[in-house]
Amino acid sequence: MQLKIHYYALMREQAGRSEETLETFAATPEDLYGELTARYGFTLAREQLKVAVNSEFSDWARPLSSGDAVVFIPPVAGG
Amino acid sequence: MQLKIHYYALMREQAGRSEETLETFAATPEDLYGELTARYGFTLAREQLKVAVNSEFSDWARPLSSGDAVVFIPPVAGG
Amino acid sequence: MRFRFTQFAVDTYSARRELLDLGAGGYVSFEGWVRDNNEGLEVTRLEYEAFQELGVKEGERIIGDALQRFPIKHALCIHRVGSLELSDMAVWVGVSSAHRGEAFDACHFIIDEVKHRVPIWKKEHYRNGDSGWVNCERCAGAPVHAHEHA
Amino acid sequence: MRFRFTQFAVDTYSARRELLDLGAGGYVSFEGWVRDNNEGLEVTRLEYEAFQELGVKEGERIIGDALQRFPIKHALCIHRVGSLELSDMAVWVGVSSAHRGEAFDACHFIIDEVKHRVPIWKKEHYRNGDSGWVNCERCAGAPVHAHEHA
Repeated sequence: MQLKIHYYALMREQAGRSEETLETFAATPEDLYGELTARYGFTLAREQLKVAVNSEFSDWARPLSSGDAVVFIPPVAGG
Repeated sequence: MQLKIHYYALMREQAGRSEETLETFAATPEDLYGELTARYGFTLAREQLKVAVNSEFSDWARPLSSGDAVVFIPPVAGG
Repeated sequence: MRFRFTQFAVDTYSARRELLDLGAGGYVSFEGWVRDNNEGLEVTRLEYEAFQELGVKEGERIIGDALQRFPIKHALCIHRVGSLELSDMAVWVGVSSAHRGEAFDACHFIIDEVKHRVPIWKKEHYRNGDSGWVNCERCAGAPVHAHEHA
Repeated sequence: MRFRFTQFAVDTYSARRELLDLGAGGYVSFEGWVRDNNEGLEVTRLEYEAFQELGVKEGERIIGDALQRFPIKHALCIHRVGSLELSDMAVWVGVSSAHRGEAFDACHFIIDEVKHRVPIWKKEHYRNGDSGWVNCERCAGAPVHAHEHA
């Protein structure tokens, strides 16, 4: 299954890229975060993040489909 | 004793003037307001007003001196 | 002076600049606009009149009170006098502070106090031809608007 | 859109005009400014980064929430992204309403919600050469600033 991942802020720096297209067997955002943390060494715990799929907030257990765009959302700090 | 009176807003309209210099025996602002109400028919009760002497809020029982400037202050409505 | 009257449109651009502070992270401003209605009557324009000599003193005291009461950096209030049209700005208040909560609280405090304490009067002109001094004619028990008929 | 991002200085003059309403008697605006310090560190500049596609949706929902919750006329929020200097405006919120209390409450509500819900991140650069993503590096338990040393 092919997914599109965008990285922002601290996670962009830790991943060393702002986006990538990924071949993965991750069934959910939760699985995907585990896989990517193993690869990039993200320091943020899953509990500190939110996740968006196709530009809308999503559940961590939502099944992913090929072509989905996933964004992990670190703690925000607007304003 | 000579006093200077300034009138504002509704009281200016009811007195038909914005200021005047007055010869009076009124000993206090309270006396003065009675005297002027008899002359101009002010519709505001004394309890609705504040009074200023020499551009500072004053007590109604403060003794007036010759040359004092008196302003009666109708209910305000700024903003 | 941190409280002023003006006969002309308030220059909010310049006023805001007076509140800039490298330590300020929040800035709140309030503007009072001339509304087209009040208590069920259609308003067409307003006149503001002030006892300015006392007004600036009392206004300064209000700003001083706000600076004591809230941990803010700067505060300023400018009130218009004269004839105003619909949507014109009647009063402007600006507050800067390190954190936003205090700026909101202080700005709200200042406009509330100004409306209650500063000797300013507002005459409303209505579409039906009447006019009246707000807070005066009605609470005075005088024949409402009657003497003002054109 | 009642929530927008901009790469350039916020044009508050135009933004305010969008809130004009003949029935509005009160207008409250909030500006977030870049402060020269945060939690004891001297800040020299900031970078803001946003997930804009989701950000504008969530921002719109916040404005919608405010319009439902408070009897206001109009509300608008504009957030800057990119590199900002000290005293630059990072965010602007404006609200108009018939009466002032609601404008204060709604404006305060909107900025609080924006800070908590909209996917925007802020990287602070400090005088000592360090830098860090606010809310991230420290609460992540990661070596604070360490990987950011110049």
